[in-house]
Amino acid sequence: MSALTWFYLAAGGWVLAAAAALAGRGAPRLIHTACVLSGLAGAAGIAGGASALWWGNSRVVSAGGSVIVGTLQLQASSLAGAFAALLGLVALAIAAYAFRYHEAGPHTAIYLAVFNLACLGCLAVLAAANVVTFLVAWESVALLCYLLILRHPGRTDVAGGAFWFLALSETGFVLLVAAFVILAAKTHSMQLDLIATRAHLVPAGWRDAAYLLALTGFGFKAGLVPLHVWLPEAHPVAPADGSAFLSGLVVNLGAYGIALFAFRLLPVGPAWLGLLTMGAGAITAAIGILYALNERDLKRFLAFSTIENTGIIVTAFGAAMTFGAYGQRALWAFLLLAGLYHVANHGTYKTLLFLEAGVIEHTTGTRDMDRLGGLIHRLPRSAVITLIGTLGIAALPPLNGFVSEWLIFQGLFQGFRTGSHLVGILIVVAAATLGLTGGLAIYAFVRGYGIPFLGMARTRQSAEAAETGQPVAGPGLLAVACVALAVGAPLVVLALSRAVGTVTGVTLRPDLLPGNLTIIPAHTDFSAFSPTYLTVFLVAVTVVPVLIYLSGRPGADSVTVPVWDGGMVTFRPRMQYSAMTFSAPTRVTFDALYRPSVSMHRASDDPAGRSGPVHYETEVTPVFQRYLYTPVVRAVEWLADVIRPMQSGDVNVYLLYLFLVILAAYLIGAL
Amino acid sequence: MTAVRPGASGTLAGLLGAVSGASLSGIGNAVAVRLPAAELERAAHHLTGAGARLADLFAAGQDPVDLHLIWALDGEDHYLITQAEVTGDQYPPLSDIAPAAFAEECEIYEQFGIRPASGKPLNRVMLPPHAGPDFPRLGRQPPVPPADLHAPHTVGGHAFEFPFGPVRQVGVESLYYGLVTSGEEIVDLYMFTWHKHRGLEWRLRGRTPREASFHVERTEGLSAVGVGWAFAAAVEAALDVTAPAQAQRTRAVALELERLYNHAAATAALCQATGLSIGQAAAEIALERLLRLNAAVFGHRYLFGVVQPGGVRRAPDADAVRGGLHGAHGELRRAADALASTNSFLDRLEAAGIVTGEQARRLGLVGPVARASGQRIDSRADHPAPPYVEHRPAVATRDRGDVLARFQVMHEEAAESVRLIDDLLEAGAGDGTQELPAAAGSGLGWAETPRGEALVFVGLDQDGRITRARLRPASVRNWRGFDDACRSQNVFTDVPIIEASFWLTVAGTAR
Amino acid sequence: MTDGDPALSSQQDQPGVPPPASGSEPGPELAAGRQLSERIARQFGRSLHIRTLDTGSCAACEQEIRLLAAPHYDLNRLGFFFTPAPRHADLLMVTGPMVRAFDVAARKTYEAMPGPKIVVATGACALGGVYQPDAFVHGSVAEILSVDVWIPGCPPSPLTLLQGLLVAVDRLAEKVGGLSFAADETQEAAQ
Amino acid sequence: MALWFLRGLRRGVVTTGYPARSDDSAARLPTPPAFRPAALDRSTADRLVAVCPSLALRREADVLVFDVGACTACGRCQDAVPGAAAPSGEFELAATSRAHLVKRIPLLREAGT
Repeated sequence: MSALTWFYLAAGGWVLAAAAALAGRGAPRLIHTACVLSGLAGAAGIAGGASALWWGNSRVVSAGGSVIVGTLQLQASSLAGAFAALLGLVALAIAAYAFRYHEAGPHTAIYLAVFNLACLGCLAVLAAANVVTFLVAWESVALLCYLLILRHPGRTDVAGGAFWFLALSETGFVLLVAAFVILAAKTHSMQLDLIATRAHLVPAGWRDAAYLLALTGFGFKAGLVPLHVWLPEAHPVAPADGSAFLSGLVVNLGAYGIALFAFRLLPVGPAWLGLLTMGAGAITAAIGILYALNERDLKRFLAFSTIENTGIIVTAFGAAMTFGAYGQRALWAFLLLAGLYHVANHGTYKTLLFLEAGVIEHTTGTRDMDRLGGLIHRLPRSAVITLIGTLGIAALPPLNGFVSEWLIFQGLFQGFRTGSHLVGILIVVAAATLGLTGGLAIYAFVRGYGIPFLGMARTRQSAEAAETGQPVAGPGLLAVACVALAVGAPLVVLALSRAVGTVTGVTLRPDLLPGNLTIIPAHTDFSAFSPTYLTVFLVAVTVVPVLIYLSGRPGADSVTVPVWDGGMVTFRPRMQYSAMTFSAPTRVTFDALYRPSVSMHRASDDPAGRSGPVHYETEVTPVFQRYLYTPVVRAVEWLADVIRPMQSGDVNVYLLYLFLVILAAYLIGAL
Repeated sequence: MTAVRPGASGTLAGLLGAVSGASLSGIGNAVAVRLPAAELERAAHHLTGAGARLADLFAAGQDPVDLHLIWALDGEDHYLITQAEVTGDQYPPLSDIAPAAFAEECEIYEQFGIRPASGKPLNRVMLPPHAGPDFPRLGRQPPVPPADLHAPHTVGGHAFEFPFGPVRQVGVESLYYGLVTSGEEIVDLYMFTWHKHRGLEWRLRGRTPREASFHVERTEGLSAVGVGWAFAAAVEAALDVTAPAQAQRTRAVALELERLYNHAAATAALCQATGLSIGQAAAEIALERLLRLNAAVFGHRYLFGVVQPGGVRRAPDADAVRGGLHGAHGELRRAADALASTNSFLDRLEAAGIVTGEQARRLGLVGPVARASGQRIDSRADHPAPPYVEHRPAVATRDRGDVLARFQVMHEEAAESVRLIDDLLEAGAGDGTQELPAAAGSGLGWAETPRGEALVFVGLDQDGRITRARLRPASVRNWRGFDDACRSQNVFTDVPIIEASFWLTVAGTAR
Repeated sequence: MTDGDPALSSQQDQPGVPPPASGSEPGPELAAGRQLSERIARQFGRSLHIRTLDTGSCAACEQEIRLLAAPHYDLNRLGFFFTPAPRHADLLMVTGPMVRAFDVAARKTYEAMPGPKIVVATGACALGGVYQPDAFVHGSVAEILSVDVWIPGCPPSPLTLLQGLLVAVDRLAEKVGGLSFAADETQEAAQ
Repeated sequence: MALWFLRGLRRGVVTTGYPARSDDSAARLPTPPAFRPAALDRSTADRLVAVCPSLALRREADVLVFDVGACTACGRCQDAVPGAAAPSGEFELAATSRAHLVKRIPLLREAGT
């Protein structure tokens, strides 16, 4: 079966799932059915994506259409293949998760219907073969996600978070339309393939403008700093699977868009575009992780780490474009491959982490890390699954995050192969920034895992949390995927190299995979490694000593005594590091960025007041909201006030407006 | 020690004018004013207004309990004791007027079961949590057990408590403190010391002064002479005995030797806290030489058994002093000079553990800590007892109130001590003891220990046995400035440095 | 009096060792102490780690113990080291009359140490000299911990402490057992 | 640090030779008394016991029991009964048995009976 056929199956599955959910008005059985259908559709999506990766672009299928609206045109392109497979995986995991997570009911029915349609929309975006189809699908995804976030409209901040999302994606949409219009006008075609083949017709200035518009437009969705503010607002208020979908897929659609423009539609641009993209990515990565470090809310924390990962992906793309501009076609293709790999990894573990965050919130009733603690004893299964995801996202071997980030670094280290020293230095600087980001990411996730799961429970809820029917299948599947993406790295690289081959026309395969399980990135004389052997080795290194210890040692001569506590105290939960105190050193080191504020007052300073309560708080200034967006919002409001007088409400005036507009359009046409 | 002429004191006259029903008497060398309990509050207001320093507050007797407030009139060369009998279980809240009194209010509550009329919760400072009704006390068991100190709970997540001790570094006393930190800076700090309380004041009852002095100088081993002298002076005041002049000079020699070795030890501890082990070694060489000098001069490295009520038991070996003192002090001075030019050391001291003069005054701090905060308090100069009447010390002060200021004050004092010892030996220091009559009486004694003013109040019954002995070493006062010093913009690695610069003992405050 | 003289060390189990004043039995404890210190000497060679424990001392003993590490005495040259962590400690130096409020901490510290471990009662308070047993103090460390070595003195000078440590690891013969503290006998011995 | 290095060189070594060689600073240390049985009868023994502040002395019939472990070398006994006791000069007092620190000193007969 061709990739497109799989896509049809998936689409059908999601439509049916939506229908089933709605039909039953949220009857448990039909919810169940809906989830099963949605899962099957996801599986089909995986298959479709995989075959698209493998067999390359399919033919373009057109349906219906008219001169004005344009036609519906679909195509399974190999660039979209990776994203489609990821979409399938995410949908499958969420389907396995949702029916346990949501209590049955009409709201759930609507929610699931919206969710399945959103999946459909994403698939449409990925399969769109012409501009109109793409834009319509894109817009529908935006609206459907807006509804997803509004699952619990009653709760505080939900409306606000959803609005941040909608406002920013609409702003982005306008820019996208502009970008596409430029391309369509200059290549006289609405079809992506033709645009790609006629890209040389686009004058340089227009091409750069189109790319910048697209970068910004998709950047809103992908969460490039400073366009990222919707993520930390929308993710916490969305239901767990909703935010998992947002971070695992929707954000990656932004990356897809950028890749679409950078590699398929406008293959090789000037170097400065690449450097610009790379810089934006590097800054995004660093700032994302730095803000993640000072979040106490689990989901806001994960949202910021999503921003960081987007940054890493975009950095890879940008570096690829730079190399392309300097004619390093192998590196150009290779970094695209590495970026796509990271997309797949990030989608997997970020979905996993959001789903588990949902489990924690569900069982303990809070997302505040400083109210959790000791969950490893209460939720062992979640603890194991989350640990896998955490190791992955912290890019520690032998998990998948390490593989892709290592590949990206290997690419960036080739910076010296561009002719220009300056560019080489810039690329290395970007690599250094990613290095800092990687280190901080480990710090952040030691904190993000240690505070909630290790130590003592800080509140009664977290002390009494229990594993009763929390969904395990979904996150478990993703955990398996994380391991598979690491252990099976050579296979993944092989598949991706075929896809990249179709996109760029560069065949990486023989250089890249000489042996079966070894990868030689970028340049044969530079470096090589084998994630598979590494995994085997690391597992052996950790397990064998334990076995020796257990076997070689008689149990008798070791005694167990209580933890040394200095003599008299009994440990209390308040005597352990909390999320905010753990990250205190960063607030000191990067205070220029955080501008931390400390508020503290004591009941009284008399010796008598000493044992009285002390109020102490330290907060981090939300720089971008305060110094960038608040002014913008004010400006918009001012503008609205200014143009209100136009809205007189008199029909004749509006007719006059219409007349003037048509007149203007006519005159422009005539000139 | 000469009794002070009552009328001589302007503050006293003012007090007598301010309160009604006051009756004047002389307790040995101090002036005592007995007031009705109702007048206590007004008297406290008046005295604090007149700049008197509430040096101590304690209770004695049982039904009624007899409150003693000891006021230091630092400007007027004498102490003023205001007494009031408290019937019932409440007395006017004094710590609202003189905040320094709070710890004593807590102690009185634990020991006598009476509390200030203010509703503020009283903390556990002395007796251990397991102290039940049959636990030995000076008075009655409090109706409600005192509150345990604990970390503030409203810091949720933004700071956490760092439990430390009581078993902590090697070779230091047991002390527990809970450090509340935001990960870097110190938000709050509290400590308890009841696990070292040996019930000394309870122990001394019914003993003769001579017997008691054995335990008195083991109250705070590092100021055996200072506390021992204060006790001896109290007994002598109570019995109106005067120690021979050469014995008093011997006491002073011993006291200044004690100051020397304590300041050397504090310097060594500072170096250890700042991780400057080579400086520590230098200071410890000086310290060991000073201790050996003590052994050579008085036959004991820590000068135990030199002072006894009525006089001294040993005469200093003047040749040993002349032979060793300047060499040993030179060792210390060279070490201090080298430290003063070691930036890595000074950087840790500067602006660390600041105690403002205001804090020092409100908390009633004494000794080098207060002097480093610009408080010119030195009982050798303010309340000179022989031999300090003719051998006046120059008081060293600083204004910054940080660790460096304490370091400098200590070393100025050390030099001054050497000068005093030379003068005292010049004037002639020998042994000699007055016999103590077995008679009733009560008296106040004081001495400037290396940590500051130590106060002892003694009450004797007619056959000369102790009915109430109040021991107040300087550590009792200065620990209450420690948490403020730690909270003043310090990161928690500064705490050991601040502790070393205070150079207090837990034994002294727990006694 | 040369140190480590076997003749002296042989004197210490002389006939007619009187029954002890305090409640501790001599024979088994002595034997246990000897065996233990031999094991220590064998097992730790020239590296033994010391943890101190203050159970209500007057701070003088602590000062003397700190001076053990000072240049004049430098206990590291003999293979002794201070360690703040009882987990790493082989020897516990206990000062003070064992305040009852400190029982818990004392037991915890002792339990936190890995075996084999020696307890050294340090200073007159710890040996039952200064404080009588009462509601505040036990009056002697032996009430709570099984003591292996006793170091008298108020406070014991660093030299005495050094000798005590060496006795503890059995590298210096115990000597006091052979002394009578009756003056003129020693004078006769001298003539 | 160079400054400290030079100071150290100038300062030289101060470390004691103990236990390999004897240390003369030991001569200055306070040491527990050695009693002279020749000067001890029951009454003097009782005076000594009375004056001892640290529970180190005790009389059992005709024997003065001296607990070296409890002794603080305060010297009160030497002051109280001149000639009955003198500093023993012993500073190597550590024992592995509490019993070794308890000395029994016989008293003269004639005074008591």
